[in-house]
Order: sequence, then C-alpha cells, then structure tokens
Amino acid sequence: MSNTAFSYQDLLQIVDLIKTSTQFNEFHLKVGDIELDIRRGEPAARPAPAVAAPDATAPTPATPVAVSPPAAIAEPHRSVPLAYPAGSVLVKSPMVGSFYRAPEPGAHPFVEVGARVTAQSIVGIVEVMKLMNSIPAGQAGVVTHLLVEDGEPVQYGQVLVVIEAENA
Amino acid sequence: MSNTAFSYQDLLQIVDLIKTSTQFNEFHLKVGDIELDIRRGEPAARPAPAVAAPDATAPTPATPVAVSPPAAIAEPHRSVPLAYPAGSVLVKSPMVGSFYRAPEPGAHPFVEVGARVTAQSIVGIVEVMKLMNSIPAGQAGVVTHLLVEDGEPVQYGQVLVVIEAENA
Amino acid sequence: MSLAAHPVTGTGRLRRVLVANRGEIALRVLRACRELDLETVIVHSEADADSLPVRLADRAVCIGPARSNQSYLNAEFIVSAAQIHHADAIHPGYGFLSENADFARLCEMEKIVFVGPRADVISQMGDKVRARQLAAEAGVPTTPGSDGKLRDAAEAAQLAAKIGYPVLLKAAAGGGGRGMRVVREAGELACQFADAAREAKAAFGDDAIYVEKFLSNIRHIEIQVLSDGATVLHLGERDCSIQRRNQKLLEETPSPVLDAAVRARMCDAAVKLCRHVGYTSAGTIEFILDPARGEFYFMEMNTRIQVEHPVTEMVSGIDLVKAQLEIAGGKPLAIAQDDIRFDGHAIECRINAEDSARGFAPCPGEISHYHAPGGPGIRVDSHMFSGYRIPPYYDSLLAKVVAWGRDRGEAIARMHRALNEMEIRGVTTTIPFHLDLLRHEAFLAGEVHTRFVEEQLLGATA
Amino acid sequence: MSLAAHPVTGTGRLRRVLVANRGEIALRVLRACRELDLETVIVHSEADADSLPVRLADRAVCIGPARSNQSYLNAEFIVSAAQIHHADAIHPGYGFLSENADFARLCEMEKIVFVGPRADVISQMGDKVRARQLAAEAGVPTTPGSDGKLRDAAEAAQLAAKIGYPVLLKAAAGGGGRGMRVVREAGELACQFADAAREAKAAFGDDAIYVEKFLSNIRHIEIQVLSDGATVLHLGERDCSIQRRNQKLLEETPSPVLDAAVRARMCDAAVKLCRHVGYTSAGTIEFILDPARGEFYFMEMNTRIQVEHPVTEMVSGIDLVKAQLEIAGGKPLAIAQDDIRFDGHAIECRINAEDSARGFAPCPGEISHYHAPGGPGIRVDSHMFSGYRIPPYYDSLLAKVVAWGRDRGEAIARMHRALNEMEIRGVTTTIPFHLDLLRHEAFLAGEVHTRFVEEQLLGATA
Repeated sequence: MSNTAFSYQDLLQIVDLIKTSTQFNEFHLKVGDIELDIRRGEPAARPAPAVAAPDATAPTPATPVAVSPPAAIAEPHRSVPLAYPAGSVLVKSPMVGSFYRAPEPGAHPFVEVGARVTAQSIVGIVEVMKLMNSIPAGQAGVVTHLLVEDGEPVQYGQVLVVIEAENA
Repeated sequence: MSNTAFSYQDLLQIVDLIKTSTQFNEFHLKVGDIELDIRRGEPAARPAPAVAAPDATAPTPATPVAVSPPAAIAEPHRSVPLAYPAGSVLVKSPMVGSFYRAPEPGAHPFVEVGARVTAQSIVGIVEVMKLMNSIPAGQAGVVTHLLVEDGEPVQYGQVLVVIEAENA
Repeated sequence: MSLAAHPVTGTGRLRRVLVANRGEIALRVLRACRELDLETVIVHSEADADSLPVRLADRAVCIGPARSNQSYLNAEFIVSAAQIHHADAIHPGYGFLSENADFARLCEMEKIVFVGPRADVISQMGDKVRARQLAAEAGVPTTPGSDGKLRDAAEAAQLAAKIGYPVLLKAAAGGGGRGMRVVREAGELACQFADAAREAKAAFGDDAIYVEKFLSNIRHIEIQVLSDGATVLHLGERDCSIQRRNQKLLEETPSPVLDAAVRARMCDAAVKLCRHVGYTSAGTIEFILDPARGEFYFMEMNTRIQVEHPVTEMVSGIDLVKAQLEIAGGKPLAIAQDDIRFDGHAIECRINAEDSARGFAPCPGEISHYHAPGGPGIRVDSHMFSGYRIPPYYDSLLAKVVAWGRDRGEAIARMHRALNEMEIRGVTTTIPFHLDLLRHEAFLAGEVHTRFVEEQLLGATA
Repeated sequence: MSLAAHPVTGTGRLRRVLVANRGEIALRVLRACRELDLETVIVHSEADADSLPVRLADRAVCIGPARSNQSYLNAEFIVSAAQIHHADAIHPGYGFLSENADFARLCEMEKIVFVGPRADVISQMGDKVRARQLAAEAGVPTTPGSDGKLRDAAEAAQLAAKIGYPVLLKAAAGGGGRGMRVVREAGELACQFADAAREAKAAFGDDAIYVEKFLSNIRHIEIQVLSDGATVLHLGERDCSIQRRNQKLLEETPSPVLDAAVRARMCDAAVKLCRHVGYTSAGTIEFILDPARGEFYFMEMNTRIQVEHPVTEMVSGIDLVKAQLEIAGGKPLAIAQDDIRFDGHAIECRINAEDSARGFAPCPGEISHYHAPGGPGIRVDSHMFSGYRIPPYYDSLLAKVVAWGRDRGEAIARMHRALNEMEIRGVTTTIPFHLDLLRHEAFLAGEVHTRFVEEQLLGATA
C-alpha cells in the first residue's frame, strides 16, 4: 500500500547518486512510510531488532566481521564501521571460502602492506570446495591494509585488502 | 537505567508549566532515551500500540469520548481533540456515573447554552450507585457548550460543560 | 436490569463482562471473553488510559485517578460502571478487589454476577484462623501448633514436647518476623519464650505468643481446583517454591519432588475442603510441603484466579478463565475428573520491571522496544508493547513467559531459549535473574526450597 | 573433520549445525538447535544480513548476493561454509535445496550430515512417476488411470470405461492445465481426446495424452511420518484443503471430515510406503481424499519438514525439528506409535505479505510496527520484528499463527481472537483474508474442498 511509489530500485539509484557525489554528508528522505537516512563517514548501525542473548550477539572468534568503509553505505553485514582515507579501494571476496595469502603453504605471501600492485596483481586466493580462486587487485596502487589472516574463513563481500589507488 | 534523571513527577511539572503559560505552542524535550513532544492546539495521538481489530478500536455508541481542549494536553483518554477559545473553563466529571441535566425527570435543566452562571451554580448531577452528586460550575461566566446528553454515562475526568470565564 | 432481550450464549446468561483489573490479567480476561463471544467493558484509572487492555476492550471507562483506592479499589465506581454500561458480570482478576467479600456482596446485591465464589465463602477463607478451622473440619492437615495464644512458657513447653522440636514461637498480634523465635530443644524454650514475649510487647503492644511446628527446607505447593458447586475438580499441583520474600518468581507443574501418593492425598484434601465450604469457581489451596517427610499442611486458600494459572492450562488443556466465566454464567462443568489428563511439564517465569542486581528495585519507565519470544511450546501473557509507559503506581509484572515440554528438561531448555530471544528495551527486567536461575544446579536437580533464592542463589546480599 | 575432541551430546555426534535457509523456518531450526544445546551457523544472502535468524545464530556467514541461485541455491557455497566453520550437519529447512538429491549427495560425500533422508530416497520420491510406482508397490492407492501415455482415443475409451466417468485427459508432457479436458461421459471422449491432443501438441510440441479418474470436491490430506530407519511412526494427518492456486493458506488437524477408519488406513499406507523406500527423518505423504466415497489416493511425498508442521506438534507434543536433528545425530527414536497421543485441535494460518484484495499481490516493504498475538493456545513462528525490511526476492510468508483448542470450535475462536490482536504495520497482509475465512459458514461446518477458496470465498474475481 504504502510504498508503491518507491521501489528497491529507486533506493539503489539514490545510494548510487550519493556514492558518486562529494557534496552531501547527510541525506534524509521521507516518502510515505519509508524513511531513508544516509550519512557519510560513520554508517549508523541499523536498529538492532530483537536479540537479548549475549552469546548470540557477541562476536564469536571465528566469525568474520565485514568492514564497512564510507564508500559502501549499503554494506549489509554486521558491521564494525572502519573509515579509510578517500581514494581507498576495497578488494572484496567474491565468494564464501578460505582465504590464503600465499600460493602454497610456506611460500611468500602474494602481497604485504606497502606493496605496489597493478590491477592484475594477485592479492590472495579464496578456496571453495578445493577450487582455488585467485583474487586480483583490480586497481593499481599501494596496499594499505591486509584484513584477513592466512587460512581464515571469509564471507561473500568481505573486504580482504585495501589499496590506496594511484592517481586518486 | 536510562531515565533515573527524569521522573513521572518531572513530566507532570513540565506539563503544568506549559499548561499555565500562553507563550509556547510547541515544546520538544529529549533526556536520554525519553522524548517528550508537546504541541498546543492539536494534541498528537499517542502511537497506537497493537490493535488490528476494527471492532475493538472503533468507538462504540455508548462509549463516552472525552474532549481534549488545548489547555488539557495531558488528558489521558481516547481523545477527540476539540479546541475551545482562550478563557474557556472546563467542568469535568469528578467520578464515573450517569449525568443528569435536570434535578428530576421532566424538570427544567440546570443550565442551557448562553446561561450566566456563578461559581456556585449547579450545572448538572452525576449519579453513582443512587448517590446524586451536584456539579458546581466552579467559575463565574457564560455556558458555551453542554457536552453530555441527559442520562448519558460519563467517565472520570470527562468534560461535561464548557464555560467562558468572566474577566478572562 | 433485564436480560430478556439478550440472546443466551454459550456462557449461559452472560452477554457482557466488565473487567475490573489492569495489566496482563485484564488482557487474559479480555481474551477469554473474546473467545467466548462475550462483549467487554474495561474500567481503568487515568494512568492506564493508554494501556493495551483499554485498547482491546469493546468499551473502556475511566473511573478515577492513578491511585488505586480512587479507581481499582473503589467498589462503588466499578459497580456503577457495570450498571451504566449494562455489564452482566464483573471479573475481578487477581489482587485489587478480587478477594474482597464486601465487593462480591455488593455485586450480589446489585444483581451483577461476580466471577468468583460467593461472598460468604470469600469472607470465611479470607479469615486465616477461620480458614484453618474449616480445613481441620474437612480433615485437611494444618501445621501442628497451638490453636490460640499460650498462657506461659510452661504451656508452650508442654505443647512443644507434643509436636516435637524445633518449634517456632510467634507473636499472636504480629507479623514480619518480629517476636519470632526458633527453638531447637526443650532447654532453650523458657528463655526464648521470655525474649519473644518482650519483643512482641515492644513491637505490637501485646505479649501474646503462640507456638507452631518449625519446618525448614519446605516447598510451596498449591492445588488448583475448579467447581461449579456440584462438581469439584482438581487440576493438579503447582510448585511455587522459587520465591523471594514470599513473592513467587517461577512456578512449575508437575512438582519435581511430589510422588504420586502424596499428590493424590493433597488433591483429595483440596477437593474435600472445597466441598466442605461450598466453593464455586476457580480457586487454589496453598500447602506447605515438607519433602523430607512427605507431609503437607494447609496454609491458605486463594479464592480467585492466580498469576501462575497458565502452567496448569498448559498441561491440562483447560482454559481456567473461560471455565470461570462459564461457571459464572450458570453453565455446569462439562468435564469430570477422569477426563482431565496432564501432559508434560510447564514452567512460568514472571518477568518484572525490577533490577535483580539492586535488590529487585522496581524500574518503571518506557518500553522503547518489545519483542516477544515465540516458537514451539512458548506462551506469552503480556500487556507490553513498544512505546508502553509503565505507570509507577502498580505492580511491576510485565510478562509471564510459559514454556511447555514433554518433560522438565525440555521445558527448561525452551524457557532458556525463549528468554534469550525476548527483548525488552528501556527498562531493566528480571530476565537475567531467570537465566541464572534456569542454569543453577540446584534448580536443575529440583532441589530447592522456599528460601533457596535468598539463601543460595542471591547469597548474603538478598 | 575430527569430532574426537568434542563431547557427545543428546543429539549423538552432532555438535554444530549449519542452517541453510532463511525466514521463519531458519528461526525454527535455530530454536530447535538452541533447545538441544547445539551450536548454530547460518548462511545468508546479502539481502538477509539484517534478518532475525542471522542475529540469533551463533555465527552467520554471507554466502552471496540476494539472488537465490547465487546464495541459498548454491550447494558448493553452503557445503564450503559448513566445512570452514566446522559444522557437523546441515539442516535445509523447506524449499531451496531441501529436496535436492544432488545437494544431499554432496553432503554425504563431504561427510556432513544432511538433516533429512538419504540422497537416493530424495531422488526416487522426487520423480513423480517413480514415486507413484513405489506407492503402488507398497500397496498404497494411487489415482486410477493409465500408467503412461495412450496410443489413441480408443485405448482411452477402454480405460475410461474401466475406471468410470468422469475422467481427466492430461498432456503427458505438460502441466498448468494446458491440454487438460474433463470428460463426463463416453460419448464425449473421442472429440475431447482430439482437442486435448491438438492443444498439447501446440503447447508442448508433444501430443501424448494420458487418462486419470477425475475427482471433484476433493480434500488435500497429508500424513506426517517420522522414521529413524528402524522405527517408522505416523503423527496423524493435516487437512490442507484451504488453498489458492495450489498454495496452502490454512492447515488443521485433525481433519474435520476424516473418520477413524479412513484415518487408520491412510496412516497405515503412509507408514508402509516409508518402510518400502527405507525412509528416514521427518516426511509427509500427501493424499487426495474423496470424502464422498471415503477413498484416498497417493499424490506425492515431501521429503522434508513442511511449512505446516506446527499443527502436528501442537496436538502431539512432539517437536518434529528436534526429532529430525536427533535422528540425524544417530539417536534412535525414543517413542513408539502407542506413546503418541493426539490432544485437541490445531489450526495454522499463514500470514503473508500479500494483498488478498488485489489477487494476493506480494507487498514487500518495511514492517514499521509488529506486535505478536499471545495468550492461551497461541503459537507464533515469525522472523518479523519492528523495523524489518521484507526483501523482495523471496517468498512472502511473514508469520505462522497456530491456535490450539480442546476442540475445533475453541481453536477457531482462539485464532480469530489472536488475528484480531496481531498487528503488522507498514505492509498489507493476509490477516483480513483469514478473518473472513474463519467466519465463513462452509469453513465453520468443515465443508470445504481444494477449490473452495477460489470458487466460493473469493468468488469470480479469484
């Protein structure tokens, strides 16, 4: 009833608009029953719905937490919001799996913090069901953060590596 | 936890403060988790909690609805907000019962709209368990509204008569 | 008031019921009325104008300001509201006027059906000495002790020797532990008697003392009864031993310690007492159980619905509040004792707006967010909603969470799961207390007594 | 993965379960795991990151974007998540991969317990022709008709004469009503056969036709089974005749029309079929019941937990999801058929985010306010909360409200009462539809069939 005038697609478009703009720091939109609040810099945590269980909400050691940088407002994970400098590019895992920093056990890691990479440089491997998926940097620049330890589980969309883009 | 600094008594005091003032039309207060919004003229309906049943919320014919004039913001009844001119005095029922406009069946009513009353004038009777309780006007002035029909049930705090005060 | 024009419903001559209570029990009664297709009128104080029961009732009438003695305790206003709004019956819930014989009598005089026993029965059972007498007449065991005050220490010693040590000396005029002495052996008695009498005199202006068998490690077990005046049924027991300062916190059925023989004797005693006094409606006989000896003693009778009635409903499938309304409407009980089967185990946790970390201090305030638990075996009775402001004038009960399981273990696991899911934001509640309790070894083993919470769970700080 | 270091729990060798589903059934499985003290891992799509199951699970792993085929339907990602997070078992819920034999086989190969039957059983029962064959082998009645396609109208006429008119001609290759003809008497057959074959050819490129007994005014009755491989139990029936376009809307047990003899035969048939195929876990045998003749026919078997399983839980007291987990953990069933008692009546209403006034159009959006019903006899299974945004990618089921009563009348009255209390603001739901249905004379009389909703309740507009 209430939201015939406002679709998920509209929302995506608006988020895209804000993402590509540098002019807005806060955005408030109300259409009928729908309220949209977008804020740059510190993504507000969604109102947590309904969990009183301390053991259910406390992060468990092996649970990966995705980092939501300012440029990725719509990141839908349980977020520990981290801010990266402007010009940072986030290399995310394209699938759930185990992350490896080196081509094989004992070998040198693909990259370290400070390493200069091209868009084609491999920054790690995500293994799913014994299938090894090489992860390219996708952007030339310098590695500023390595966020996942060797052998750790990663989830879809999780940020693996942060790169300070060249010419950014 | 959250509201140790702000009690129900504080709330009452603030409501009284606003009631006795003619200077403010809106008042917004936020203390910790508590948000208080007071607006003159059109008291906002409390967020209705949890009733989908149309037959439960629809006013039933015999249910009295209390009128909430601007001067009585905190009126806790299911309200049909009505505004009276400044200087209006509300005569409310001091108890639940049946309201009578005349001293006995067939007799002339105590007052009619337009009648001039003194503070001691009787404006009606509320009967509770065969006990007749005379309701004095409490204020000299002119009767502007008679809100309850003869013999109708009234609840505690319900407005019976509105008087335009003299020298107000 | 003539009912000739009204059609007769499944509840006999009832058509419209006035609910003279607030909070979760008002909601409970409204639900029963809805299910029986009875119209509802609720009376309320100004402080409860925005409450869920007021919103759910067909009609709501404000009868006074927040203070109970000007609203929920004012019999005339309530009866008047019933008359004005043509209610045929008044359901009093628990607390407030529910065990007030004068109120029941006023209803009787005004030809309004009081949903409960007759006024004279309420009156008799409300007098503790008279109730004890009636229990004894009915052959129901009462705590061994003096029937009235004692002349002197010598008479006390004589009686103590008869009932066996330890005994309890109590101020006849008093309460709250003043003038109370536990005497463990005969040699101590004279000295303790003098001390107790002195303390009683100082506290109550009356040095009269009586003696009673002292029982420790006791459990509080109560039997639910249901009677239409002709048929008297029992619906098994509830174990209410988890208490703090005589306030029940958790109740369960069946009791983890009651064996079949003792249970049968207790239920039989409860039914006998009801028959003896001509009891009608739902009622509860409270007993002290000495589990070590398998003996039980009559404590008192509650002539109303209890807070903890849902555990009985969960294992018996019988809706006690609907049964009360049907009996009040003149409908005879359709079930016999043999029709009642008890299935599984049920536990109720009372969720109060209290801070168990600070001596269970009440925490009124606004419920900014409420999310009820759900899923299999979980029942929630609560008048809460997101945005509800708890008035500071009344009791702190926010919700009753009831868990059913095929056995006690399943019920406990479900309760634990449900309380972990439940969310009440804005005020502090007793959920953390219950989560601790449900994991406590003594509770899991069923080895608790009425002072367990204060002495063991909360320790010295209680 | 070695489990040697892990203590053995009540569920045998299981310690950590991965939930490969979303919405209310994910929550249902999480609750069962909690009650069994099993750790939980949930996999979810990006669209469900803020869902209640994700928040309640011990661990949550995002496995892909909103689209199901890249998340909930991706077997490799799910098995991988189970391995990485050391889950011993995967519960597939219903829908998605729950009846996917390849997925079950992948789990078997990777030594992860699939909570359900063996892959080969899923495979057999998933093939409609093979399942019908197996049913016939087990002596379970199947709809009379041709076992395969017919050569011509003459062969059809021969068979129709044998099974009796009316008969249904169906396109062997088709579905959805294309190429389907009801033939009421022998004289019509040749002409209708030609029409059906022509339509089938046009629609599916194949003019093969087969014939089946045409049944009208039928009911959909299903039998719940539970098997550990050695013991096969039935848990009675569910009547799911209230449907719209083959989507169930309301389910109840017991069926208002099934007599004891037919019920016994149906339950017996279901158990026999399970034994015949070596079924394990919970499963459901769906039958068509022709109430006029008291005859029933095997339709299909669902080799998973059903949406409507709670009604069976309410009357039997058996937790089906916990039973699935225990069986998966290698624990033999602790109950025998004679231990199972059925008490009272239970009804489930599916509350969907759909507008029944506009052809049940889905209504995704944000639930601005949610208040669950409560009180006696009411169970709610829902993943909703105030502020929940319903993703537009998945099904529209928001909540299952289940009402229990001592009899059907009490259950209906409770359901009506509960749906009146329930509040879902922000989106349109099917609550108004259910309130209408619950007051409809035919429903109250139990006189409905599988086309009742479309033909009578919704009328010509459906």
